[in-house]
Amino acid sequence: MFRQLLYTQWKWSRLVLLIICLASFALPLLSVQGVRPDDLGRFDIEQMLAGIQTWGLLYPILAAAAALILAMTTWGPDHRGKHIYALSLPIPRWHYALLRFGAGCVLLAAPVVAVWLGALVASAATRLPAGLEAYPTILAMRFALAALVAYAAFFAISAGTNRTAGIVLGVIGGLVVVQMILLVADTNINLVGPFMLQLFVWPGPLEIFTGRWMLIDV
Amino acid sequence: MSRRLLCTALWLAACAAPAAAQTRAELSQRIARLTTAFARAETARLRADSAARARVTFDTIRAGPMRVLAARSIVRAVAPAVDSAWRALEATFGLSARIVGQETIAVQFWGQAEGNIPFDSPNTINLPAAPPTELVTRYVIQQGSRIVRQTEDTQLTSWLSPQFAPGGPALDRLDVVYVELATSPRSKARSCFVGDLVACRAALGLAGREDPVRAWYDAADRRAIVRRFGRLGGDVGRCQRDGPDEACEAALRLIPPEQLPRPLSPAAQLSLLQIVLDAGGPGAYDRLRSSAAAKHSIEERLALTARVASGDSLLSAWRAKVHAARPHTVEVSAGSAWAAVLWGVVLGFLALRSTRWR
Amino acid sequence: MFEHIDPRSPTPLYAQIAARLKLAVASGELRPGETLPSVRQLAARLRVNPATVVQAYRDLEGEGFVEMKQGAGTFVREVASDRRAVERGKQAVRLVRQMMQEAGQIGVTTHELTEAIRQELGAKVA
Amino acid sequence: MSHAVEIRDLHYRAGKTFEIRDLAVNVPTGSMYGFLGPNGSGKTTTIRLMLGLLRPIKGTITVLGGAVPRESPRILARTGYVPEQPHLYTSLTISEALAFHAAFYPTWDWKWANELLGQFQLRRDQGLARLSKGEMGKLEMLLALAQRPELLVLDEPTDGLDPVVRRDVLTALLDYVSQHNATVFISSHLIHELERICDWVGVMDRGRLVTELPMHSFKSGIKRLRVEHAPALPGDTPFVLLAREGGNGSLETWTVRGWQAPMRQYFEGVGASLREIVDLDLEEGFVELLRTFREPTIGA
Repeated sequence: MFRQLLYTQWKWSRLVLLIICLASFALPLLSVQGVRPDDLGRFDIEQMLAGIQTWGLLYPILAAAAALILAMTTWGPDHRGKHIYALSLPIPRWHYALLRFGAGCVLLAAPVVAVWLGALVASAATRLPAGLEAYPTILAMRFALAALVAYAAFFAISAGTNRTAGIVLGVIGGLVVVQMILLVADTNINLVGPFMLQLFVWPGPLEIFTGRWMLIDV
Repeated sequence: MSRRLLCTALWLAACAAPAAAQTRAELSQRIARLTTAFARAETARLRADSAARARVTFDTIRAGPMRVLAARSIVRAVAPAVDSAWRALEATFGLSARIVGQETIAVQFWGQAEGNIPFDSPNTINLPAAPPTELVTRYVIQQGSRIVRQTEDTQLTSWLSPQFAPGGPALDRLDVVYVELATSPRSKARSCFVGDLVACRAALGLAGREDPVRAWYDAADRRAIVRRFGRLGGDVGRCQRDGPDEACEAALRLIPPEQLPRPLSPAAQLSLLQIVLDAGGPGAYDRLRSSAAAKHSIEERLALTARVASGDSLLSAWRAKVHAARPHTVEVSAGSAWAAVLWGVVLGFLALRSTRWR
Repeated sequence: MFEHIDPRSPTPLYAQIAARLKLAVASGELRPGETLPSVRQLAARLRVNPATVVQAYRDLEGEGFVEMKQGAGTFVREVASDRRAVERGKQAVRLVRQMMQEAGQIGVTTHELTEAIRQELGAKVA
Repeated sequence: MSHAVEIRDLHYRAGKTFEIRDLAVNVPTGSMYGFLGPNGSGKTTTIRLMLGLLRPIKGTITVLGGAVPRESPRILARTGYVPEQPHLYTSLTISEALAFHAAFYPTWDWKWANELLGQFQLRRDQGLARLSKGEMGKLEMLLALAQRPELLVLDEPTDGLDPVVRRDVLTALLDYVSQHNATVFISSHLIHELERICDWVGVMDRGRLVTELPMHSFKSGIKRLRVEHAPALPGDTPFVLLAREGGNGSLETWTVRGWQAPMRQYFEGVGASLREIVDLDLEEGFVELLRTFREPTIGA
């Protein structure tokens, strides 16, 4: 049963998954282009680290994009068929959603492995000055965790009914509007600020995205 | 303090002028005339202040030998800060902390009832209205340690960074020092990082009388520093245009030695000092000050204070400690990893419960 | 054989099938001992509910025209010739009744009807 | 006689426009139950409620002995469903769709599936997106049959298909039913087809069940009578008078329900004479029934 669900999901997303895997493999290689001694034979390390850091911003974006696209291809066909087929299958609904989620995670492993391989190749291919080290596996693990969180979030949103999605967006919209009014009335009560902050601080879901996405660092 | 800044500004202005037209003698004549004029203005100001001060009431807060003047309305706020400041000074400087009693410190808050009091004390701290106690403490400590360190011997003072004060910045941040060592473009810092103790000695400025332009940098460093100057003629221009190393050296000599950028930041020196004081235990700073008479090099004095056999073992101990403090910048902490997995499961579970299925 | 099975007629399908089979047996179309098509084949060919075919076969068995052997299928039984004559008589009576009903609907009196029959029979006899 | 499907006072509302109120349906096990009703009468909704695809507000639904929606997974495993609109993943090929479907049904029969593939002349590697309406209809039936269900719920399986495809689909269905004693619940507008194969009839209109009878008693029960000198007020009649139209002169046409032969004496009793009894086939009976069900009859 799981194999068939995985097969259908793979068939729906294989093209875009290939593109994502290529991007995931290429990203680490691109990020280490700047790691070269300058004309004086010296390593301008601040410059290199800054370069790697700017490249590093693409990892979370790629993880989120991969997760979003996978979640959409997971639920796309079911949405179009108004879930009749899924409902007529003889397994409880939570079981079906669980299998879909599992299949998505398995497919998500492809870009993660691609990033890992890209990072391994990149770190093997560059001569590092003393003091700097490459962290391919940690980068891949961080990428995997970020992708997992993003996939779970998008999976839940696209599995939810338009009603729940509407409610969630309504709440967020309401908060922003209230925040605007508060700003206009120049009281310095800040509703959205701390809430947003909590998202990115430790127990928050998006904390994994805020780490240092650096293939090479001190 | 301000006099010193004035001199350096004049020096820089002088060097910037075309070197062929001005000899060194003319330059020093002009500076002497300016400083005498400045001194005459200073004495006039002091006489005016003392007349105004007589009319205003203020108190003296005492903590150990320390005497702090403050207007009556702010005494209640300043007193606790003075106590904790004195405790910090005593903890770091040991007996030498008593020197702080030689001068009075004045504290004023912005907008205090008595208005601005022209204290005659050279250590006047002007703070914003109702500052937090830690802020008052920090400023009082800084003034206190400045008084104590005024009487340090020139060898120690020239080596020790002016920022050194109890509870000062980056005293125990070895990881920051590690990052600096690992990523510094200066060759001496890099070879120190790799393990060359001689480079560490030069980078930390412990090499005694040597000529900094040659000792602190190699050719590439010198060129890199000069390149950061503006577009100038003479030696600077030639060095910038990949001229011989001598041009870069000449360019650097134009800058007074104490203004030259050290291979390692004060944070590195402070971390070394911290290790010395910790190793030396109570009264370490006193021993450091008293060892001035024995004509040792600064390195030997530090080793003596830290009760360590030789400078090299001190440096290698320091280097080992820095390496041990390597920050795990990139690692995914177990906490955030588990949080991510947990969020994955929770959000996934949300999808399972979704009411989409009606 | 089952061209004019009409699902829309009021008589139920199983009765129509049974009557048609009885006619076939009576008229000798189905020789004794022959096997009837299986329920599955007949239902598929006529596109009727298999239960209908089963019921038709059971009626015929009730009236002694066929014999259902478990697993081997349904066989036409040896029917005495007078039974067949009686059966043919019943069919004739049914046809006449149907004709009279249709005549009543279109206003033909019984006299005109018998006149037409005699004429038709006369033409055939002559 | 146990029922494969039992629905008791079912109440369901979708939005404000449409409502099913205290519906009761009983489908005898092993029967072929024809489910008639005009468009928009709630047939598809009833079927979805029956399969647990929708949740009723009130009412109990028991299918194959299990309570829907609590035990619907186990029930759906023994039920073949052909929806009104094709509901399969169109991005798959036929063999992929089969493999996917088979993975969910333990009673799946590959031999029978391949046999049907041959019968229906469906090519395995054809993409579902490019199937014609007929081929898709055949595939849906194939999927439903190949899982050897005990209950087949067919929502207008052959509507809109050409006669050849309809014939293939029906023969396959009958072929299956004759081998396994399965219950078939079929909703359709092709009344002649239902007349042919169904032995039970249920009629639904505007969310309520009009009647539920064996096919034979449904058809024989509805007659059109030519009556002469009919009394103005029929009084209490042994049958249900559905409609009454004045024909030419004194000849009237009555449409009745629940007619039995001995009811002739009623006419002698009221001084009328029953000129003729016209039999109605399922379609006419259905139309008459619905026509009168919507506007209350004159007499009643």
